[in-house]
Amino acid sequence: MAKTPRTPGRRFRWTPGLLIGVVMMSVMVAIAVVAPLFLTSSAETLTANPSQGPSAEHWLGTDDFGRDVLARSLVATRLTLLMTVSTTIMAVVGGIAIGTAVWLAPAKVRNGALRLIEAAVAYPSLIFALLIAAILGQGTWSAVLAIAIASIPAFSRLTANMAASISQRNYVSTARLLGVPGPRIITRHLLPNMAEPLLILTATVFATTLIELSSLSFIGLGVQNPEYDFGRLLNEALVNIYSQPLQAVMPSIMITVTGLSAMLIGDGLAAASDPRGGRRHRTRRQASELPASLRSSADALVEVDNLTITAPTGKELVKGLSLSIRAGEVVGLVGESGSGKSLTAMSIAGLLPEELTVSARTLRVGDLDLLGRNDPRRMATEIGLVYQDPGTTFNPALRMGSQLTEVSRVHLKESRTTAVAKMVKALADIRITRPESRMKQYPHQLSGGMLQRAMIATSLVSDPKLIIADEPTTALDVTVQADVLRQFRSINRERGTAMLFISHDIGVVQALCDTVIVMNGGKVLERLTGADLAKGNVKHPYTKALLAATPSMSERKTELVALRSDAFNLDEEIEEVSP
Amino acid sequence: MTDSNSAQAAGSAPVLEVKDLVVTFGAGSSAVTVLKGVNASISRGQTLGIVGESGSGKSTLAKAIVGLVHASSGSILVDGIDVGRMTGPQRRDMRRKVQMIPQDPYSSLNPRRTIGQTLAEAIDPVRSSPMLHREKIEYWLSTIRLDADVASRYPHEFSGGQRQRIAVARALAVEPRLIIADEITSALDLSVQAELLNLVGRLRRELDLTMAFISHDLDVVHHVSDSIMVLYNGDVVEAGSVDAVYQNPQDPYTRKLIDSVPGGPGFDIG
Amino acid sequence: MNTARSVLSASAVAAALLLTSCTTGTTPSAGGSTGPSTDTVRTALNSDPTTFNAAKANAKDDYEVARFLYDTVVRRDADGKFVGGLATDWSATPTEASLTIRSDATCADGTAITPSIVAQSLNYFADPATKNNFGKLVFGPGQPTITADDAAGKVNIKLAQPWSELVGGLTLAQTGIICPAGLADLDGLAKGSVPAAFSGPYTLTKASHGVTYEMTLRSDYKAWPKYAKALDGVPAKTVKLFPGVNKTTVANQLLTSEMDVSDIAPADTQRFDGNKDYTVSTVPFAGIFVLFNQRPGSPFTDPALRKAVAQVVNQQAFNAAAYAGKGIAYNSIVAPTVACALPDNSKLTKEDTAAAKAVLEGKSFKMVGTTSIGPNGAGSTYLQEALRAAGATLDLKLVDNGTWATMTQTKPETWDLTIQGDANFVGTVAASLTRIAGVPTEKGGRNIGGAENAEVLADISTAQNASDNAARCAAYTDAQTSILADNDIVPLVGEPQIVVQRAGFSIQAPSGIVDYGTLRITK
Amino acid sequence: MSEPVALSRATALDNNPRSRGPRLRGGARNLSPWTEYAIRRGGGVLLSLAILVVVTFFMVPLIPGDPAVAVAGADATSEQIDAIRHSLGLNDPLWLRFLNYVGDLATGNLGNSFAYSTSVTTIIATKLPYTAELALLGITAVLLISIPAGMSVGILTRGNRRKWLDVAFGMVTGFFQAVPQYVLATILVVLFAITWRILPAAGAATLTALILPVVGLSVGPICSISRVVRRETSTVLEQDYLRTARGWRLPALRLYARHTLPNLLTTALTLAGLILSGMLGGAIIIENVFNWPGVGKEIVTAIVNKDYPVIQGIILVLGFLAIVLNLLVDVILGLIDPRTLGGKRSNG
Repeated sequence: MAKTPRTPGRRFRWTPGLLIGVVMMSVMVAIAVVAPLFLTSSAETLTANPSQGPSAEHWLGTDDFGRDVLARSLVATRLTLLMTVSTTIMAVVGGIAIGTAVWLAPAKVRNGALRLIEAAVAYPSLIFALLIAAILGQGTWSAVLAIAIASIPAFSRLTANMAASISQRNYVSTARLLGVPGPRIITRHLLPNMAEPLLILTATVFATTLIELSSLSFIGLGVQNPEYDFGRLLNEALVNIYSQPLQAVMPSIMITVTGLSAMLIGDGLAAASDPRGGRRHRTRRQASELPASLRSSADALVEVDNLTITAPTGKELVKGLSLSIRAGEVVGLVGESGSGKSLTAMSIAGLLPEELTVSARTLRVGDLDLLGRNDPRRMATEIGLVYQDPGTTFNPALRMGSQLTEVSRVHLKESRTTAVAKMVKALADIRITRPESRMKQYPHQLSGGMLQRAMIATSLVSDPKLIIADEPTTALDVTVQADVLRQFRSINRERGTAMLFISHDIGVVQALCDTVIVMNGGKVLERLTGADLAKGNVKHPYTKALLAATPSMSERKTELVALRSDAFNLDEEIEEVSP
Repeated sequence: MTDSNSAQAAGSAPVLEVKDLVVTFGAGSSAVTVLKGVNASISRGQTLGIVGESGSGKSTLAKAIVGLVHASSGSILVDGIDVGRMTGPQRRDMRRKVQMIPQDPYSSLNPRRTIGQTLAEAIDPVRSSPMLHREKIEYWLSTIRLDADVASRYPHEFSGGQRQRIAVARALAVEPRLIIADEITSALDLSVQAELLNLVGRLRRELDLTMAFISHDLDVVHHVSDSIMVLYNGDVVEAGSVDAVYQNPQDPYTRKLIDSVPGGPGFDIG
Repeated sequence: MNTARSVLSASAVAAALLLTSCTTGTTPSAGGSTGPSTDTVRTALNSDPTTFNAAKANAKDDYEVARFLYDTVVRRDADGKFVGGLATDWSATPTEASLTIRSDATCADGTAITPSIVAQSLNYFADPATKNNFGKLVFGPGQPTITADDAAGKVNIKLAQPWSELVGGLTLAQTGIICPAGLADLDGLAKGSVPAAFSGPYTLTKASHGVTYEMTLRSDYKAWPKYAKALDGVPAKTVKLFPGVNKTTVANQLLTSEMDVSDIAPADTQRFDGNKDYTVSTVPFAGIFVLFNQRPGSPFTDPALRKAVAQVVNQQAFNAAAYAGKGIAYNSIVAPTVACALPDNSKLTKEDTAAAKAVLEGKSFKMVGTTSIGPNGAGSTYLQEALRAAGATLDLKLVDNGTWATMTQTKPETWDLTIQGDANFVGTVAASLTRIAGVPTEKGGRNIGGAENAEVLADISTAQNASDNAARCAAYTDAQTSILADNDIVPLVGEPQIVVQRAGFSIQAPSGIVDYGTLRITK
Repeated sequence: MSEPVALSRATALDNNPRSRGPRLRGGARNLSPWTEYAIRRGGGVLLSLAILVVVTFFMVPLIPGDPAVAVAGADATSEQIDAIRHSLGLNDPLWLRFLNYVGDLATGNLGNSFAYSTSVTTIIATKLPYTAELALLGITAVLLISIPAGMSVGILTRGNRRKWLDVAFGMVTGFFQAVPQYVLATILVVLFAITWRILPAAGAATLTALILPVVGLSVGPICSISRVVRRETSTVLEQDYLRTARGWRLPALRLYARHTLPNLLTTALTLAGLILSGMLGGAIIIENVFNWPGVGKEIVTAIVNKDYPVIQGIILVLGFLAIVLNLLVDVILGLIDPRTLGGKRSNG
């Protein structure tokens, strides 16, 4: 089942970078506020001591007009920040206005406008700014306007992209159905949900704007006397860089620190808004000495004894689970989201997310001890894997053929030709039409059912002892699902491959599996045969409730039994953990 | 085409009538026809189940009915009025008559708006202050068995099933003539699905809802619908009352579909 | 994947090929970073020459290259003396002149340079249709009559009105003699693509816009001027000119031996101080002065205000701000080296900030300035700051040269005062005076201040008619005194042209004007 | 200069692996995706070019200053200026000049420079190779350094390992991105040319003269792209298909080079295209500091000279290059990842 991360409501995370950025920026803002109050006279009064080196009176010397270099650098902070902020605001507001207005426009206008924006983005912005600045004439505000206008295309494209992706969300189309006027859709639904990325982008725009404004000043088109910003100070200083290098030091530091702090803030905000961030990874797996709660048989192909999987938060996601699979046996794991069934399967496959901690008394497949390091070749050839969503399990950038033959070529050391020929035959065996041309196609050109069958075919190439299939039919249409299930059935019959089959669908599990294990809350609740399950011959109240909650076309139930996990003596956590 | 066999008030015009609906995307050589002349009708108080596999056009049909997709030809009549012939303000009014409950509980609610704001917007799209509509919000929350203080909370504080219930409440709050439920249970766990299906069933009885219920899950459609329509590749291959179609499917595709349902009587994987 | 890979590698190969072709195209046959071969001189130009037609040379770079390509009839020597170029001898009165042309000079294609050819070229230069800006500086007002007497080997010039500075004018690079092949193909002449047009020691052998220009020494050239003190060294076989070089970068390149001779920025002079591997010579290039708009409506029709501005100005402070203190102090509108210039600064308005403040407090003026005076227009910035200190507000528009020229020449309503740079190519008092006292721009003249000064013009006329130096200088002194007393202008300093020569290379500036014809390799 | 950085963030933000646009199954349409793509993009290119020409032509004359005055020089009389204005065709109405310009463009003629006795085509043909040389080397350096660097850091810090490396990487790249190009370039000259004398200070005369300008030009983009690549790497490493590849127990090199790299290229190349077109036009500062005879410097001079045809010509050529590059990048992306042909670029 697709799990969408729940974005808001996470606690804000302070990363070291963000902290440094905010501190540096606060210092800059403080300088901008305070410096002009105290230093303006020494920064702007002409004295008879031009172009002097550092002294007690002038720490960094004086400029060509005899003004204190340090004071000027500090006082310039205010104008620089004001200009950068104004430019950023103009670019951001303009960009947002265009980017969202484009979204409101009819499709044809929108496509044309997007093409134009794209072309404008491709255009070198410095040249564009230069032209605008030349037209507007030199000066603070024309520089601000020039850079702002030149930054608008990029920003509006990003806004349009974001608006496009958010406008695909259901709440936006619902709002349209409710008759909410366009502008209100923007203010209520689009902008609030773009706020976070927009804020990050704004920090980046701030940093680049700072540099671009100073570049314009460097070319002589920016701030004019008597005003001065970092760019103009640098422009003046670089003329004397060899005679008076100190003059350039302070503005350089100031501009770099300001830019860096904006960038760090942007990075920090991005990291804070990244749902993947903030995890700790712990990969150490220690054997547990806890007693087994349910027995597992030692002569089985797969033996899991007292498996516990712990989240970085310390929460136990799987709690002392034990199971075993005999050679040739099909074992089904059934349960709802969060029951721990996928985690169990992935820990047997050795593919758990790294931040999870695994402990078990025994965790083995054949003679492969999954608690230790194993020969990758044996892991790849002895365990076949089939995943849930065939649309995402294949690499979109690679052709099918090269992906499907990876195991053959890497681990079985087969030549490319042999591997391809073998795979083509395997595909033909599972009734995939035109197997040769399928091998040359990309995943997106194949249907989900075809991809899933190809995945099964490639997992069989090395003749594995065990296939682990994690919800392999959930993303498939019902007729295709039946097809794929037949495939699994015939593999098991013909090759005697053992299977661990995970599903949330009781109907699927009861049809395919010899043994069915019902899980909830990270624990095994009941173990029964597929036949018993089909007959409704179940004992655990949870399993019973599960059956009662399932609508069926065989019988019309007036009311389904609403199944509440808290009715059973289990952990009632509904939090989803994606493997 | 679909005629309910239940004992409904005779003579009342169908709430929804779809006639020869064709929807084509793109133009020229790259044109793809997604719906190829679909006919359907739903009478007041009835629920039509629409089943089909991916690519069958069932979601496009839903979007066409609510007006998110333009019909290439054919007509869609709501309360006997052709939606396609309407002009600006009329159409906006019409839009509110048909409401859709979307599939994904996580993207169906704006994460930055409280439940109260979301419902208030459904009640009045322009003046949408929750304060103005407090009573109504409380009423609709009570119909989906949520407390009134829920109105000040944000979507992320709710589970998937609860969100889907809120989405139902939002659709109801518009007091539409017709509700289109597009795969509303497909993202939910069994237990939550049961709860939602029960809610829908109860509301149908209590509020006399008219619904189109779209799903790929034949079990679910069977559970909620009065009549059913099977779409395959843009065509209606079979339509009729639920019992008739499930027990005695006429079209080979319908048969195959029903036989593919795990746990069903015809299911066999050898 | 295969297609993708092959396309990627193909484009990489294409890029590599493009790169090699670029680099091989620019790698010089000789040199590299190991230093110059001894027969090549590398120097910088401000920007690309706009034309290779000497008669239409406007910009500094134009006439710098013209020096290599075209010979003038007369040349300057040290101490304001003249020395023969194409002419071996000459005689001049205020109204006419006669030049004896040497017989051994040839054009680059071997054509002998006869008096007819010289006269034809000078006639082309003087023709109003040629539309050059220098004709009047050379021949004075009115159209001259120029005739040749091939038999006598003479060219005769008759002036329309008395003009005593003809000989000086004929040293200008713009009067360089263009051979007939050039006059027959004016387009080619402008592009520099007619080698036979050249009369000077070099021909243009490579012109790559914005990249490099190459001059090659003619093997048959003999018409070198005979300076009183012969020049050391030998002329370079090849001269490479790099246009558009940032001045600070030039200084870097001189220090890293990537450049041999070049102008540098004043601020960079101290990098060469005390370095025996470099010779630095400074000459005044252009007079810099404050110029007032004296048209009706401008506040500076009021002499008191002009005086107050003059009282604010401090030459040293301006010098420090604009030219790192390397500017040459001016006593008048012209450089002290110009004949008849005022000998001391006694005629300048004395600095008196207190008095100025009383007049200027609270006043507000519009100023237009060019970014080319001082680094980033620091010259104008100085004036703005100085007036600000005196309580006046100066609304300064700092613009590039082209915009400055447009504003000052065609939009007098947009400015009250400006800082003018006055390059006095002929080195006469009259050349500078006519700029500020002559016909205003709106009447077709070149006086941007708009104050037509009949008194000064009369003085100039007197000077031009004068037959002896003393009388001429008396008239000029009178004129200079008058404009300074009126504060029509406020002299600041002379913009220095600072030429750095790496050991082994030299260039001369006879009479204070850098002459690229004197470039020599001395090692 | 700005876009790469701004975009970098967006690509990270826009990344929504679950949202896939409508896809067409193989064989569902008559035309090959490439033909369709060519038709769709061709129209876009023509539209962009048309707008570029119109906007450029009418914007440039808004620059203050009279070209005739600028050409005439300081000592020209108004009569001379009028004559020049006439000969430059500046007395004609703007629409007529536009028609003439478009007519000339159709024959590949960009007009003649006002200031110099040469055609705009010659000027651009002389100078563009220098800029292109710098830009191509620059972008090569950027790709060769930033992709491995970003990937390595992304891999080393996966799953929040080595926090210190993440912080250090952010600080170092952020720092070099925040140093203005002219300051960096000046420092390079002071150190390598003036103090240590190991590289030329300026000029385009020798191969070694390329080194400093290329470094000055590419340090910023290297930092910005390696940050993007680092971010993208950690996104790709979380994808289902990488779990699939891990399930096949592929060796590390194969896992990262074959299964991770191609998925980063979409973003990296898109940005590289933008940076390359930015470098073609935006190398003004580097060209200034290193006296590199490129088009950026030419356009600054042309603005001072009010040389309309040169300004228009350079802007047009750079715009044309930008559009072509954009297209080229998309075509390369189409070869690497055919999904992008569908009209939606996966990274937006």
